[in-house]
This record gives sequence, C-alpha cells and structure tokens, in this order.
Amino acid sequence: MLLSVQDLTLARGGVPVLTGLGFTLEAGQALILRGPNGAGKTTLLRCIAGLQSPIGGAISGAEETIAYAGHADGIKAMLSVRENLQFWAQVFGKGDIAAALDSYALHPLADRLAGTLSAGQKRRLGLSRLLVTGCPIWVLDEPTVSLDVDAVSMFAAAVKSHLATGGAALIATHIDLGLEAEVLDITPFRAHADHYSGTSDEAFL
Amino acid sequence: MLLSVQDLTLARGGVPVLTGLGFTLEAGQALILRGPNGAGKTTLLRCIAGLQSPIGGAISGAEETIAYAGHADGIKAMLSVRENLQFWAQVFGKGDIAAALDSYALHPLADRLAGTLSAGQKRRLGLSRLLVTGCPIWVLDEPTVSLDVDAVSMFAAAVKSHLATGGAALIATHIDLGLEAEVLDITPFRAHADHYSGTSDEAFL
Amino acid sequence: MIALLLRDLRLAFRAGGGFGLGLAFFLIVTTLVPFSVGPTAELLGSIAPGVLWLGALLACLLSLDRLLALDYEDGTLDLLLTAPLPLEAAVSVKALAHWLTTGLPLVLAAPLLGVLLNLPPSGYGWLVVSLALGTPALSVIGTFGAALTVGIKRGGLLLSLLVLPLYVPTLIFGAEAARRGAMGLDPSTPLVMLAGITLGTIALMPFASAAVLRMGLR
Amino acid sequence: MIALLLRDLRLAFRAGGGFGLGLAFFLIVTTLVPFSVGPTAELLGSIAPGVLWLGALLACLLSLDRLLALDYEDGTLDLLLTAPLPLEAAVSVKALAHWLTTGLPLVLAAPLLGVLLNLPPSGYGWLVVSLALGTPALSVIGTFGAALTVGIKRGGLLLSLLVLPLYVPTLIFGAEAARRGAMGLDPSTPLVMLAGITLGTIALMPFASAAVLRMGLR
Amino acid sequence: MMPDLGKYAAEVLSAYGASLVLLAVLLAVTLRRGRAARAGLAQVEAEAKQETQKDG
Amino acid sequence: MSIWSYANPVKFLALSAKLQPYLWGAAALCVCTGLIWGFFGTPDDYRQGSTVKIIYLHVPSALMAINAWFMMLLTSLIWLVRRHHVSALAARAAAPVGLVMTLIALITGAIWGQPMWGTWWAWDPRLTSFLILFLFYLGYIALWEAVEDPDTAADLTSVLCLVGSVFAVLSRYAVQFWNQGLHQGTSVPVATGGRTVDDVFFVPLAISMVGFGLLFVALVLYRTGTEIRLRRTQALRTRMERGL
Ligand code: HEM
Ligand SMILES: Nc1ncnc2c1ncn2[C@@H]1O[C@H](COP(=O)(O)OP(=O)(O)OP(=O)(O)O)[C@@H](O)[C@H]1O
Ligand SMILES: Nc1ncnc2c1ncn2[C@@H]1O[C@H](COP(=O)(O)OP(=O)(O)OP(=O)(O)O)[C@@H](O)[C@H]1O
Ligand SMILES: [Mg+2]
Ligand SMILES: [Mg+2]
Repeated sequence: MLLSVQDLTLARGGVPVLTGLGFTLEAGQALILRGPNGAGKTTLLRCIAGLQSPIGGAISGAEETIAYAGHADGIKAMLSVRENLQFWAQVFGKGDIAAALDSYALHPLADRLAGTLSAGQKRRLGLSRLLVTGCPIWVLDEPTVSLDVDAVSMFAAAVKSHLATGGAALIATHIDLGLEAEVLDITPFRAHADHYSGTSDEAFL
Repeated sequence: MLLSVQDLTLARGGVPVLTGLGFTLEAGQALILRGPNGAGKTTLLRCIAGLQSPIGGAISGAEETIAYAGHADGIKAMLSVRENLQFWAQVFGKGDIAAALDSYALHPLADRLAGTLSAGQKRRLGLSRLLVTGCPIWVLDEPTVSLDVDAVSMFAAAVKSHLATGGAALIATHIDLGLEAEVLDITPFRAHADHYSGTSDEAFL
Repeated sequence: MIALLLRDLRLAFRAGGGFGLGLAFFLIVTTLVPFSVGPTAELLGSIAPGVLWLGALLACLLSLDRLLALDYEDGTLDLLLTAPLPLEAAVSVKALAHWLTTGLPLVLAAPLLGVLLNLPPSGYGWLVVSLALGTPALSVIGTFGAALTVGIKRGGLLLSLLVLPLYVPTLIFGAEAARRGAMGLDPSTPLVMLAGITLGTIALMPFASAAVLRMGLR
Repeated sequence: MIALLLRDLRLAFRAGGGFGLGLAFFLIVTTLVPFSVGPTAELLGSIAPGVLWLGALLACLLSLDRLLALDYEDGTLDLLLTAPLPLEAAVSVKALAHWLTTGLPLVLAAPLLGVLLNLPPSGYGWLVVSLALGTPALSVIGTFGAALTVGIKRGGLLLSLLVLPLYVPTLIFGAEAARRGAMGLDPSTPLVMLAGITLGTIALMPFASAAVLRMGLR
Repeated sequence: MMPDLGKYAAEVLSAYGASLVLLAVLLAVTLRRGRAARAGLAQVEAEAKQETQKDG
Repeated sequence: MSIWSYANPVKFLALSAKLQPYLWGAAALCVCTGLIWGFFGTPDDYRQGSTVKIIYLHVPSALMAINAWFMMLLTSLIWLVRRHHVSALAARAAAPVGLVMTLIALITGAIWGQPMWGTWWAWDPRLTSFLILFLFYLGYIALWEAVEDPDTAADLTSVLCLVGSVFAVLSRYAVQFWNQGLHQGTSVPVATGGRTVDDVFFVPLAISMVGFGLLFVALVLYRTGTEIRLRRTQALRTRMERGL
C-alpha cells in the first residue's frame, strides 16, 4: 500500500469542503477522482501533495514520494524543452531525460524555447516532467487539458507503464482519459455548513 | 453570411502555420475547429478576433462583431462575480447581467470574490461574459476546459440559444461539446517549410 | 469609459490594490536620503527639492508595472482590445486612474516631507505647483512605457529603464522650478516648460501608447 | 542545489532575464541625480558616496520582485516545495543567485559611476569594500521580503515598502563607511558593523524566509 | 482662565490642537468601524437564523 | 480557569464588554486631568517658557508608541506559538493606534523643536528612530491589508513583526552611531531611577502617561472586538454563500 488516507477533512478559504474522505492506493493502482466543479478535487490533491494541511484525519505514506502536477506546469518560457526537463531531473536526482522526451514525442521540440509551444505542447512537457521525478505516486490535477487525441493516448500509455513498474496514480478529471481505473466520486463527502471543528474560523462561529 | 475567410495564411513567431484556409460562417451556424496540438487553432482564432494580422488572404465581416474568449478569462480576482460581469456589460453597452448569471447558474456565486472560485467556476464566469457582449459572432478557444458535465451542457444550451437568435460561433476544441455542428479539420491547411511569402523573416530566407 | 475608470479606481482601493503604497514608498525614500548622505541640515536643504522630485518620480515609476501588466496577465487586455472602445481612450483613462491613485497623493504629501529635508520655507508653494503640473506627464509617459513592456514577464525593471530617460525633461524642469522657488528666484520659465510638456504628452502620448499596445499584443 | 543555482543564473542571462537591468538602473539613477539637485561639483562630491549607496540599494530592490514571483506564477515554486530539497537551502541559493546577478555587478560598476559624481579619489577603495560587504545582506533581506509578498499579485511596491525599513541599518553603516573613506577618516568601525550585519543575516534570514514561504503558499 | 502662553502660544496651541485632532480622528474611525461591524454582524446573524428556520 | 480561556473570542468579547466602561471612564478621567492640569495648572519653565506644556502630550504618546509595538510583538509571538486568533487580531487592532501615537509624538516633537532647536526637524537619533518606527508600522499595516486569507495574513505579519523588531533595534544603534543628537535623555523615573523633571511638572505628566496607557488599552480592546466581529461576519457570510 503506497498511500492511505483516512477520515480526511479539508477546508479551503476557511470553509470546510470535504469530510470523512478515505481511500487507499496500492502499488499498480490508478484512482480517478470525479466530482462537479467546486467539489474540492484540487484542494484534496494539493493536500495530499503536502502543499496544504488537512484540518482532520490522516494521510500516510506521502513523504517525498509524490510527484504533483497542477494547473500550472512550472515551465520556464526562456529555457528550451530539454533544459526544462533536465532541471527537474537534476532536482530529483535522476540524470536521464531521453525516456521522458520519447514518451511524449517531444524529441522534435527538444530545442525549442518552451515559451513558443502551443497550449497542448506545453502540457505535454509538463506531463513528461513526471517521468524524470522517479516518484512512485503521481498526483495529477486535470492532466489532459488542451491535449489532442494522440497526446491523450501518450498520457494513458505513460500512466500504464508507470503502474506496471509498481507506481500509483491519483488523477482528478472531468473527461475521459482512455484509462481503465477505479473511480472515486467525491460528491458524497462534501462538507456541510455545520461542520466546524478544525476550520480556521471555527472559533468565530 | 456573418463572417467569411478566404485563402488565409497565418504565421506564428515568424514561421508560417496555416495556408490557404477558407470558410464561411452563416447566421445560426456553429463551426468546430479541430486539429492536433500545435496545428494553429489558437493562432487562427486570435487572428479572426483581430488580435493579430494574417500574412495573406482576407477576413470579412469581423469588425466589432466578435466576442473572443481565449485561454485566459479576463477575470479580476478582487472584484466579485457580479462586478466582473457588470464591468463587461458596461463596456459593451448592455445593462442587464441577470440573464448571463442565470445561464451559467452563477446566482449563488454572484457576491463571491472571483479569486475564490474553483477552476471550473472561473471558466463559467468567463463564458457568461459572452452573453453580456451582445456580439453576433463568438470566437472561442477550448471553452469547456475544466468544466464538469453539467456546466458543459449549460454551455451547449447557451450556444444553441445564441445560434437560434441569429448568432454564430467558431469553436476550437479537442473534446466533445455536446453540440451538433459542422467540423472543420485544419490539418490539411498546415503550412510547409517552403512557404515563405509574407512571413516576417521572408526577406532573410 | 467611465466604467473603466471606476473599475480601475475600485481595484486600487480594494485589498492588495496598492493605493497608498506609492505614497509610503515616497516617504521611505525621502527618509533614506539623509541616512545615505549624512544629516547636515544645510546640505539637506540644498538638495531637498531635487530629492523630493526624484522620490516622487521613483514612486510613480514603481507603481507603473501594475498599470497594464495585471490586465495583460489575466487576459483582460485582449478582451478590451476586441471591445468596442477606442484603445486611445482606454489608455488615457488608465493613465488618469494612475494619476489619481498615485500622482495626486504624492503632490499633496510632498510639503510634509519637505519638513524632513529642511526645505527652505519659500520652496513649499513652488514644490507643490511644480509637482502638480509635472506628475500628470509622469503618468502619461509611464503608460507608454507600460504599453511597451506589456508582453514581458515581470518587466518592472526594464520598464523603469525605458521610462527613466523619457522622464528626464520633466524631471529637469520640475526640479529646476522647485529649486528656484526654494532659493527665492523666479521659477516661471521652467514652470511654463513643464506645463508645455504635460499638455503635449497628454495630447499625443495616448496615440503612441495605443499603437504600441496593438503591436505588442500581436 | 547546484542545478537550481545554475538554472537561476542561466535564466538571468537569457533574453528578458534581467541581467544588467539592475546595473543600467543604477547608472540612470546616478545620472539623474545631477539633473535633480543641480550640477555643482562640490555638492555632488559631498553627496556622492551616499547617492551611490542609495542607487545600489534601489537597483537591488527593484530586481527583487522577480526573485520568487516568477517561480510562483508559473507553478515552479509549488513543485519545488514538493521536491526533495530543504526549502532553507533553496532560498539561500536563490539569494546567492540574486547577489551574483545584481549585487556583484553593482559593486564592480560603482567606481565608474563615482567618476560621474566627483567622488574624491580616496573614496573609491572604501566604496567598493563597503558595497562588497553590504550587498549580500541586501540580497538576503530582500529574499525575505520577496517570500513575504509571494502570493500577492504584482506586489512589487509592497515589497519595497516592507524591505526598505529593513535595509536601514545596512544602508547607514555602508554609506557611513563609504563617506568616512571619502573624507579620509577611518571607516573601520562601520565596516565591522556592516560585516556583522551581513554575516548575521546570511546565517539567520534563510530560516525566516523559508518559514514565511511555507506559510504564504499554504 | 486661559493661561498666558507668552510668545510660544502658537506652538503650544497647535501641538495640543494637532494631537487632539489626531486622537479624535482615531476615535471616530474606531467607533465608526466598530458600529459598522456590529451592524453587519447583526444582519448576517439575522439572515443565518432565517435560513435555518426556512430549512427546519 | 487559565488566562488562555480568554483567547476564545466569545469569552473575550464578554470580558472586554465588562471592562470597557471602566477603562474608557478611567482613561478619559486621567487624560483630561493630566492634560488640563498640565495646560492650565503648571508654571512655565524658566528656559523653555510655555512650550514645556507640550511635554504632557509628547512623552505619553512617545511612550505608548513604543509600548504598542512591544504589545504587538508579544501577541504575535502568542499567535505563532499557541495560535489564538484573538491574539493575532489584537496585534492587528493595535497597529493603527501605535501609528497614531507615533504620529502624535512626531508632530508634537516637531512643533516643540521649532522654538527650542530652531528647526522643525533634526536628524537626531531619538527622532530618527521614531521615524523608522513609523515606517515599520506602515509596512506592517500594509501587509495586513494586502494578504487576503486572514490566517495567512496573521502568520506573515507576525513574522514581519519579529524580524522587524530585530531590525528596529539594529537601526536604533545604527542611527545613534550615525549622528549624536540634540534630544534630551530620558528622565522618567522608571527608566533611570532618578528624575530630572521637577515635581510640579511631573505629577500631571505621570497622570497623563497613565491616561494614555489606559486609553491605549481601551482602544485596543474595542478594536479587537471590532476585528472579531468582522471576522465572524466574514465566516458566517462565506458559509451562507456556499449554501452549506
Ligand atoms: C519629532 C521629534 C521628536 C520625537 C520623535 C521625540 C521623541 C521622544 C521620545 C520617544 C521620548 C520619550 C523618551 C523617554 O521617555 O524615554 C521623548 C521625551 C522627551 N522629549 Fe522628545 N521627541 C521629539 C522632539 C522633541 C523636542 C523638540 C523636544 C524639546 C526640546 C523634546 C523634549 C522631550 C522631553 C523634555 C522629553 C522627556 C524626556 C524625559 O523623559 O525627561 N522632544 N521624546
Ligand atoms: N482561494 C479560495 N478561497 C476560498 N474558497 C476557495 C478558494 N479556491 C477555491 N475555493 C472554493 O473551494 C471549493 C473547492 O475548490 P476546488 O478548487 O478544490 O474545486 P475543484 O473540485 O478542483 O473544482 P474544479 O473542477 O472547478 O477545478 C470551491 O467551492 C471553491 O469555490
Ligand atoms: N510565441 C510563439 N512563438 C513561436 N511559435 C509559436 C508561439 N506560440 C505558438 N507557436 C507555434 O505555432 C504553432 C501553432 O500554435 P497554436 O497555439 O496556434 O496551436 P494550437 O492549434 O492552438 O495548439 P493547441 O491545441 O496545443 O492549443 C505551433 O507549432 C506552436 O509551436
Ligand atoms: Mg480544480
Ligand atoms: Mg491552442
């Protein structure tokens, strides 16, 4: 079991968003999060990635094993595609970026400045970063935004091979990813107004 | 005929992207642009909206009749949803924003600061802006990014009623919009490397 | 038009909108001057008009990077360009909003800061007059600079660099008028020149700014 | 760690990266000073060390808003936070990169600008020494300010407001050392104080910056 | 009644005047903000109560 | 019951509502007595003439300007360590009061300086330190205003207050080194053990100082209440808007 989440309660902007959420993620498993706009998917993923703390419950197994990809790709416009990837490879202590370039067919673009890519090409670069982190758990927020059909299947292939090597993935999305995976709908866990404990404005209610 | 485009040639970053593209848009018609990442959809839409000029060909019918919505929504985080919409309504000389709020179910969010919306909620606000412009032609770049299923159907309904009142829409997207409309695949119009005339570096080639 | 002005003012007064920051910056720079050049009263008095003009100019300069860049980043500028507004008017309105939220407070606060720098008593009136005449030009020229750098990420420093040379004539005449006023001489010639610069830039710069903006966003 | 330093340096040298802008700003401000205070040689000579210090400080200040904000805007900061790097070290490396691209060039260029302002000959050496000792503190303190304002859109002016008061001790000792040097007095006491401030801030500020960054991004 | 302030009357009086004005402004702003906060809170609490009654 | 229980907003509001009438009354009494006695009932100084009357405003406000910062430092620490909201809000409430006190000290000092030193302003260490304190207040308040999330704002301003205090002390030494000035040394007995001010002046001065202290406490209590109410309003509003 790579990641386990128990009885999690989350707040955003001082308001509880989700309560009582729990799930586990095994090696080789992908879990797809679904829920309407504003349900709290982004909040949940940021929390699991350690960018925000939960107001209740426990997350275990998430230390330094998580590669997070959010709405912003962390791409430097003035570095080439190759330099962008190389930087992250060095930060995560891995040297080789050829495999990552391959998976998203980025070789033809490798020496372009990242700022001159189209929206979908940028996203491909952002996703290829995951392959150089070497982290077992991927936490992805709407990864296929702006991707065309080919690129979506590249993504699906990358996720599959990640799972095959014992990794796991947690993905929030509204659209079809071309992946077979379990789906977790977070709608039932939406919080109610009378849920106070732990929120930052608890004392004032 | 609201908009007609003939033999258009476009460049981005000094490199030709599309050539010989032509189509017409009638009142009541929606046209969906498709093409792989980097094909030039965004470039084409920006050009039709007048944000960039073509290097060849002609666009007719596009003066002050176009409402453009790109990747960025033009939302001010520190104004409320209502204030954001009201501003655009005033700029375009229309007073009433209630209908726009209705179409995207924004009434419950109307007094929230726009900065505290989730990704999909922001997008709904961005799309509702189209309804207060009163422009007959909508030019939209991947409008349904981050939208959940309900919101996509709100969008489809909004487009349909816009078409029914004599408007037209030109939409670039990779995913299904829930709309029945003609599709224009721009892949055949991609420019070749030997297409020079009119690009900004023509003189140097 | 008025909608745009009101929106800009409202945004400036909202949390994080930056109203008053220019003023505070002006205050700080003025206090830093004695720390760096030493506390001698006569020395300070003799450089006071120049320092106050320079401080006002820097405060104006630093607030420029919010003028158009925020609208560019969130896409508002693209949308404004496709809206049925003449861009020249939009640019002028933005410059006006900038002056109201930055230049005007500086003009009003300058005499107080004059006290800190031992400005000679005869100088106060002329300092205010010269700033009131000169700061609108700073806003209008600054809008041009902001339009030039609008596509550039965090172009604040570049913006300063482009705008500073354009500010030189305004600074020279403004500081000269204030200095003559402080020394009890007749400041009317530089003041007239200053007024001329301001009127000229108000009349012409918006066209340049709008043109540059159209080019930059292409 | 080294990857981060190299990336920051490389970005600074790329087009639009801002290397040299600080220097150019320093140059322009220094040249504007004679325009605003008048061209008398003795007056200029006596304020020269102070003006150069103030100019260097402002040039440092203006380049701060790129230090963390660019990384915040494009999401890099979020990713760095989830990467296996201690944040304190990352913050120190960023401050170092800032000093190498901004502070160091200023130190090297200051004597040249001294010529423009009639700096007395005895002053050059001490000016350079005091700047070399003081500018690292400016970068480190500035990183703290940048971390405080990182979540704020276009917080450049607020950043200046927060950082300038923190710069006061450094400025006082630095300018005092340069001034004493220029007047032929013994500048060792202020220089020792300056070195103390620099060492202290380098040792302690990264912890404050990292803490503040964690709070702000939460 | 009024003490003889001698040649420094202007200084003393303006010092007292300025300080008292500043204090008064601070007090006024404080009170106004306090009143507004009370009123705002009362209104929200009333709305909240209505809401719960509607639901219940 | 420990003192921390008053960190609960409701308890705090209840207690401060009980205390406030007395505090306001005592503050008004002391400030009025001190000032009126000082203004009408004290003789002129043989050197300073009637300007000595400014002391009844100048010294108390200067004292409170510094004390307000100390209080903010303390409450900021409490917030960082124990995360009591009231503590953070009290710091926020105190800052503008401190700012005004600093301003009063500066203005009365400047007005006093004109007859005594022949100048409104001199770059004397004491005065300069106060100017720097003023700048710190400005930055602190600006940061509170600029950050949207209230808890983040509390965190960031608290750290700024800590770091700022260190730099304020450093600045003070720097300024003293930079310029030895004109301002007289302290003569308040708490600080030195002896005193240089005559009793005739001292008694009303002491009353006025106590008055300013009480006024500060009353203002901060009232303003903290306001901040609490605003925070509660916002909390309730947000929840209602979310339809939760
Ligand atoms: C803007 C200018 C001034 C500022 C910021 C200022 C600040 C202060 C401060 C902070 C104190 C409290 C010292 C303490 O109790 O330890 C003080 C006390 C005092 N100040 Fe000033 N001062 C200023 C101008 C003046 C002037 C012009 C005079 C009169 C010549 C003056 C006379 C005094 C006296 C008599 C005290 C009481 C000292 C004592 O405790 O014996 N101050 N001032
Ligand atoms: N900065 C913020 N301050 C206050 N509330 C916020 C903020 N950001 C988001 N929210 C609210 O928190 C809730 C959860 O937001 P979140 O972004 O997690 O939703 P999401 O499931 O990712 O939605 P989407 O599918 O639209 O991206 C929403 O109701 C949203 O309005
Ligand atoms: N700023 C730029 N400078 C140079 N070339 C660019 C720039 N932006 C985009 N391009 C290139 O121009 C081409 C067309 O880009 P465009 O953004 O129009 O594609 P698109 O069809 O919108 O793709 P997507 O589906 O990924 O959004 C691409 O090959 C892209 O790499
Ligand atoms: Mg989301
Ligand atoms: Mg595109």
